[in-house]
Amino acid sequence: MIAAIEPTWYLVLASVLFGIGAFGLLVRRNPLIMFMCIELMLNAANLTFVALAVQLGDINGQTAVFFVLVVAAAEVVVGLGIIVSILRRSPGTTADDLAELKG
Amino acid sequence: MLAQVDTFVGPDVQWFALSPMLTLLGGALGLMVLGALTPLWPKGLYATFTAAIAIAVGVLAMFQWDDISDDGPSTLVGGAIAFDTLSMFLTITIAIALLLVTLLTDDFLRGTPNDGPEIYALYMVAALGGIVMASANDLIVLFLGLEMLSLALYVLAASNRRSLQSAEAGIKYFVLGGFASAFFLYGIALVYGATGTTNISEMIAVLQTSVDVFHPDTLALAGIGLMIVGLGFKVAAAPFHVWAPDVYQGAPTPITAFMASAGKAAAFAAMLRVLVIALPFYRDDWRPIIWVLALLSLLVGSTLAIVQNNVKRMLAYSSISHAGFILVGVEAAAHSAGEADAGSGMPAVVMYLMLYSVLVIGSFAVVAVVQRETNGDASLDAFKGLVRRRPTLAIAMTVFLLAQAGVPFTSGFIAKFGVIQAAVDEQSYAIAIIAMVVAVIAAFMYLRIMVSMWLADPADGSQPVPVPFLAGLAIAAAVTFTLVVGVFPGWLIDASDTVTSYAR
Amino acid sequence: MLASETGPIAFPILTAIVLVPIVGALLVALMPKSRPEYPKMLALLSSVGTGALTLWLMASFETGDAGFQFVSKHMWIEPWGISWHLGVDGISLFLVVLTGVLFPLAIVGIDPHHDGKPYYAWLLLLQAGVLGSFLSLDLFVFFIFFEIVLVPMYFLIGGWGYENRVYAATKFFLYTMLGSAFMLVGLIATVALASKDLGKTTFDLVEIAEGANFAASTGRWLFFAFAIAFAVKVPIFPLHTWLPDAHTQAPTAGSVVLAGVMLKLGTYGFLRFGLYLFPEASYWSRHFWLTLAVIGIIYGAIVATMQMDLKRLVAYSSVAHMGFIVLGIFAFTTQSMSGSAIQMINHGVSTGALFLLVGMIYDRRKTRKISELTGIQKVAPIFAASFMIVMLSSIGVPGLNGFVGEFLILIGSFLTARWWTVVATAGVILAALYLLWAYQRVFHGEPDEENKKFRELSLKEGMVLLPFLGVIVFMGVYPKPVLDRIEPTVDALITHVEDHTDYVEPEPIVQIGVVSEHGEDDGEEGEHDESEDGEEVEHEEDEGE
Amino acid sequence: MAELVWLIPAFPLFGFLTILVFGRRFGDPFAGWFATAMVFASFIASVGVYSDLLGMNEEDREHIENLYSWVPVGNLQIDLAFLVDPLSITMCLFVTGIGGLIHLYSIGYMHGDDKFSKFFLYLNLFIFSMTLLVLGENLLVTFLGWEGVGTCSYLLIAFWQTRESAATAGKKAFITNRVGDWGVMLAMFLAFSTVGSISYSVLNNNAESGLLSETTATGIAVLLFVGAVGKSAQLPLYIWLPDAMEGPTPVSALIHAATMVTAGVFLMVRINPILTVAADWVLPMIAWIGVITALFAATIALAQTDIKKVLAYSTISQLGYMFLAIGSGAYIAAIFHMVTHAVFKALLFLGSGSVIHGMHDEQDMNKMGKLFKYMPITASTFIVGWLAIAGVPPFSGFWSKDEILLFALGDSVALYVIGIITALLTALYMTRMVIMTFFGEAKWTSFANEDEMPEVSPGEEPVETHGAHGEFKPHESPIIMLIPLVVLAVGGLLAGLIQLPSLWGVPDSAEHQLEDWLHPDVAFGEAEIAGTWADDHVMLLVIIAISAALAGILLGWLIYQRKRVKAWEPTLFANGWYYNWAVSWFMGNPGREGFEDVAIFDSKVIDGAVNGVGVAVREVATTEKKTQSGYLRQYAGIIGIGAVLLLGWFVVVRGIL
Repeated sequence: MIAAIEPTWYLVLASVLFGIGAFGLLVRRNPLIMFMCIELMLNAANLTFVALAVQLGDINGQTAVFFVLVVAAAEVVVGLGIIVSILRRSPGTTADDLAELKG
Repeated sequence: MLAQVDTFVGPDVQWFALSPMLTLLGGALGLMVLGALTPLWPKGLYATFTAAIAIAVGVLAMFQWDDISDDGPSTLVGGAIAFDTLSMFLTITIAIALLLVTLLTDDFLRGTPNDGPEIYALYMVAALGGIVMASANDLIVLFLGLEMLSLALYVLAASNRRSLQSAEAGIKYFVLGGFASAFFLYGIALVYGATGTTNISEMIAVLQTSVDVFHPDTLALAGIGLMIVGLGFKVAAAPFHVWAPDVYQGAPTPITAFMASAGKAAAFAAMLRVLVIALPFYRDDWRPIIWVLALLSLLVGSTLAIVQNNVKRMLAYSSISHAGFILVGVEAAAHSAGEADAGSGMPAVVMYLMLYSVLVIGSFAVVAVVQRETNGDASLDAFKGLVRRRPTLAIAMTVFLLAQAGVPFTSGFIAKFGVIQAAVDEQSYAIAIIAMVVAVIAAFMYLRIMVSMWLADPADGSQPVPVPFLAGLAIAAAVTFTLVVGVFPGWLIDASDTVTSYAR
Repeated sequence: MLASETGPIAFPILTAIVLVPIVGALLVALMPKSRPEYPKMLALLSSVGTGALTLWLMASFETGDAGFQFVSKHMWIEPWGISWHLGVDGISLFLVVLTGVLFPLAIVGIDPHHDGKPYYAWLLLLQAGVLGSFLSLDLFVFFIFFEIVLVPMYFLIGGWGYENRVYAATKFFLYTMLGSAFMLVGLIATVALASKDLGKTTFDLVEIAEGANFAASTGRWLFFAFAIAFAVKVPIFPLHTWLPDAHTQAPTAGSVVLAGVMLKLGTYGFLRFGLYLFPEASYWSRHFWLTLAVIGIIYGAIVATMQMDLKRLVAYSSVAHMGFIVLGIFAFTTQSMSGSAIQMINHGVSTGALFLLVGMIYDRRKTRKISELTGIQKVAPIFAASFMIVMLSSIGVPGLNGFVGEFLILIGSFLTARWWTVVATAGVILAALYLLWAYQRVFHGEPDEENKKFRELSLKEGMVLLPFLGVIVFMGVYPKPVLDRIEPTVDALITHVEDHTDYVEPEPIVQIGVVSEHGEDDGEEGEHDESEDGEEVEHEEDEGE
Repeated sequence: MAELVWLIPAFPLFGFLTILVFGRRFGDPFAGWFATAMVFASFIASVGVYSDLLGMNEEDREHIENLYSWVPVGNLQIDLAFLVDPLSITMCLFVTGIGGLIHLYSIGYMHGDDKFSKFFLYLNLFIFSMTLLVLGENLLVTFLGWEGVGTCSYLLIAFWQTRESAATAGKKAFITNRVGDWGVMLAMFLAFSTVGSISYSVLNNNAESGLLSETTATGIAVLLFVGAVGKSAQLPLYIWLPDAMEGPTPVSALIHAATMVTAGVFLMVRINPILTVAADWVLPMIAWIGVITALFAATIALAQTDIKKVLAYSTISQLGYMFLAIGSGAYIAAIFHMVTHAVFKALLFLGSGSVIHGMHDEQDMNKMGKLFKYMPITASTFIVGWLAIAGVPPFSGFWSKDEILLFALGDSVALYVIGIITALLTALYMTRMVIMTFFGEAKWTSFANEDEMPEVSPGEEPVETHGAHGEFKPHESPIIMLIPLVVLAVGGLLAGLIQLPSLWGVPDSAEHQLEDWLHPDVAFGEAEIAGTWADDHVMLLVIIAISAALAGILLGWLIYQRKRVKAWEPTLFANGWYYNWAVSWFMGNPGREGFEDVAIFDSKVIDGAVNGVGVAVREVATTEKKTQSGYLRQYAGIIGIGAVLLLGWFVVVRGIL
């Protein structure tokens, strides 16, 4: 009989994922990767939702995940659109190249 | 189980109560579909259509207002949507913003590849998102609204495909926005964990029974902190303001106007919903943070504004310091959050939102008109001697700037007065005085613009600035509103005072 | 809209006085550019109309009535308890008249260098703002007028000023705005706290002043919030440095108005909103203000002596003169306060005239540098004579208006603030020093080449100066009519202070003793005599014994 | 006709206003005649009032004419009122009388000056102010006149304003007087705050009836004396008077010798009850300041070469005598000497003016001499004045000075001795002056010869008229200038009659007429002389006085005429003990630098602070600007840091702690 894994661990995992995502956003230059980090953070939130839903024995938390997934999908569309439009103009553009607006 | 399934009944939906949102939705979809199916519509028709929708939304919201004032606030769609004067006030505000921005946009798009239905459709989607945010009674719904608004704005910000700045603005806004909304979502999740619900009404009920001052729920506190990050980003409050100057400057001017008006309004409405309405029991925890955010926004906004040379950027920073002012109102509202007598904080905030939206759209409208002459240049030099090139325009801009500086007989003064009054009523004198003093610093920036308009000679060879009809209409409307409210604000104050009786 | 009109005049004259200039300004702004002469005529028309109204007001003013007259009160912003509440009393009456009369003269006397239209529009708006602040009896209304005045003045200085105008205008705007920032907070706090006593939120000055009673500490904080704004406006040392710049750079009309009426907003504010609202606080802090006032008197005079620029000199002299007025206010005696009230007018007239004359000098010589002017008296004796008269009035020579005010202020202050007065009186010496020295350098001596061409006073200029000179002499020789109207209000104000503090106004009583051989009988029982024999003695005196 | 007293100031005022309007049309000389007529009219009015008072019996000789309520506020009720009593009328008489004569004289003296009418405009204004001063019923009316005469003095000293020195002198006079005015104003304040009124009747009554405490009386007395010192040019404020000689000579005669400068003395007499009640050190102080000034000025006069400067210092010295009298409680004597001095000093000044006129605006006595031959009338009248001031009987100066010295001795021997020494010096420097001017050898001729050198084209009219120049003879002045001289000479001879001492040979009816006349005014304060050692030995004192005068004259004769004794004129005296120099040095250097420093402090520190704030804000902003670097990831970092801080607050501070 395998001991059931405490929901708490999922929360910890989620927070770790969230941290990784945030950290990745700060260290990576490639817009696409940065964008993926954001997705990672969103999914960390999803995981938290599910874990908590289980812990609370409440269904709403899990339904929330679906909404978030939809939103994430929409973000993909918009985000990729913008990024591609930039990359098409000047391939290999990194986030640090976009610093014309400042001060 | 199955029996229950047989007897499943969806929540009853009061369609009329939702009519403002539905109208916008229909408008957006309709414009997209029709625009796709039909050949290019004659000049200005998309704008007219959108304007009509905006007006319709406003009128419908008025009707709702009557119903609410008759039979009190309530919730719709199984408690997902709050049906109260707060949401209606914001609906009207956003509708006005939509209307003015549309009028401004029409001519601005002439001759650009974007001169089609898309921009307007996106406006309406964004407006819808804002309204959903403002009237959400569930954190998930609020998140959805926020994302609707944000996604639309990301696209709009990047919409000018000719300009690299626009693209840069778009990507910056998008990445940081996503970043922030991830925080927000994570915060929601934690709060959900702490309270077992995402519905605001239920949340209030739960906390009322379970909240324990001496052993506060760390989970909930962490959640609140993360949500404030998300909201702070949306309202562009320091230190989460960093995106605003770049995006405001890079985005096409009408879109900037829309962000600064509707976007800010919706975000602040969300902030009121989340903090003041949903979490009054933690007010002693988050009020100091609001205080600090207000202080930082005021200082950063006004100080950085005075060392700019680009008018759009100046206005961006000034909007940050305005956010600080509004936060002063939120801080005041926090003092008596959740109490029967909700104090004058919330009314002050919503009134500020409406008045500032008009002001900022007006200001950016003038900028947009000037830009057309100087092909995109919005630097101070572009405004030199404007009074000679187009006196009426200069006078209008002066009115807007003076109003933003808080000079009497303008709506800006009424707005500031309301906020300061709210703060003073709650004995938070310090932030009130700081806000007023900082306003002096900000005033210097407005004076700089006025100086180049009035006291500097126009660059030689500069032609008089032509003012397109619809944009002129928008500006004229904004000026009138600014001055009328400045002299007779009574009715607006009465209206805003009702928002304290929100749906719980 | 509940309306209530009192006073002998049927229609709301005060409201009219405020609105006429505004309407005039709007009409001027709407004038077509094609007819450059219309704006001036229109501006003149409306300002003269306003002036006429104010004169009518003075004529129908009820002498000996301490309270507010011609009160007009309408609910304006109901939810905030703000009402359009105007009224005039002895203190404000003559300031209103001065404002009403000064502007037409400024409009006739001085033509802008360019762009008449906006110039006149701003000028009229300025007049409306000043009149509004002098007349309003509602904190909110007062504040908005007090604040709005900045805008037209900013544009007048910035648009029609001299070399350094933008700097000066900005400095003026921000400095004053900073002051009123504190006042706004204090004002709202006052209302909020008063609402607890009154049971309702109202910005009505009279209701708050009569009804509310603040705890001592609270009242002091609130008072200082107000005081900062007024202190900047007066200006009281050390908040004065915006004044020289603003005066120097402003166009002549701007300087005239600034010195003539706008500085009075500060001292008037002290009387109306400082003492009346917070008698305890203002009495408690009197020594602070007295000291600053005296410093201002001496300091302003000394700095004025060293100025190289005529306008700066006059500006610093204003600092000194306003110091006298503040001294009188915070000495809390009938004489000193009446003196301050009348000195506000006198200073307005004298300094206004001085700036007018300096402006004429500038128009002729295109310089304000004392070192570049010399021997003007020889080429333009009449001009020099008028300058001399105005200067003597500003020095405070008896028989001219300046003296009456200063004398009353000092003799009154001596009762309660003896040593401050002793020092302040020395300021009278310095006043002679810097003005006479400047006069000698500018007017005496042999004129050099440039100054030989100095044009004599033209008829029009003379006509503009004549009213000033007339008032200067009249007020010096026969100030009674003015004093009779001021005194009741001042007395009421002092009584108000006495009611709220332990202050008792010292009132020296005349006694006539019995002349014995060598005055052996000690004066003691005479000293503490009751007042009735004092009274009858005064009557005897009036009959001339 | 005491209630018509307002006519006295009214006439000159009318003259002033008329000339103000029509002055240019009147022109030269009509404006002068008109002004003169006005003053004489006012003199006649004074005489009328005087005779009216004479008609009354002594105790009724006080009438307050109340014109209107001037400054009425609360308990402070100040009327524009005139006090008619022997003292004020005496003053009016000699002010308007001598004033009229000097007006007459000026018609001749100022003839041809392009500002002729303006001169008389100022003169009339002066007479108006002066009459206000002496007639005032309360301190404020007096102060009105007080400042009025000060202003006129300023205007008239600087009359030839194109001359730098004149302009400066005028300014100096006004400001120095202001220092005194400071005292007068404070005296008024003190009076009001303690007595509740500033009218003489009340003040003096309270003093006499003992209602006035000694401290208050002392305060008022001393403060008023400060004013008197300023106005009457006593130490340490005398410095303006010598410079005031920059004005036209009639002005010097009228304002700076006869009338204005005596205002201080008048004021002291006016408030003599207060002086009496005041602390017992006040009167001696006044006496000592007076006598020291007298001696001090006399020494300076000894070494002056400018004819007007000599007279100026002699005026200061004589005023010192008057204050000596006040200090000794001899108010009658003070007024007596004031009147006699007014007469003979006016005479001397007008005489000197006539000389200057005759010498074509030459004022240096070293360039005169032997003028008796050329201007006999001027000279002889001048000699009368000389004998009068020197104190030779029976000339008027003798009587008044003698009376003062009598009282001084009654007070203290030291005062008397110094007084006598001063009298001797007076006789000496006046003799010196007379000899240098009218006798000895003519030093101007030599100048004339020099000027006859060919380079001066003959017949050319010299534009600048300074210094004697070629082809001229000193000439006697026109008749219109001589009439006043003669009249005054007669006065100088006879003025003593109004107050003869009780001596052998003097008919009782003629004795002490002035004393009887002024008695009601000074009854309270007048010192009691009868019965003192001095009073018993009047005859001896008279002899001493006469011998002193004669000694001075003899000495002068030996030195300057016979050249038997070498003249002793140390530069210390010539430079007025360097006092004036020291004062102007102080004003010019440390004083000015101090003012400069304050001005710099204002611009650098106070205004610097204001602008500093602006600069500071800008600095802060520019540093902040760097955080807005435009780098996307840095922005994210800032947001992240914000988030961490927030979490820190919520979780750590609010949650765990």
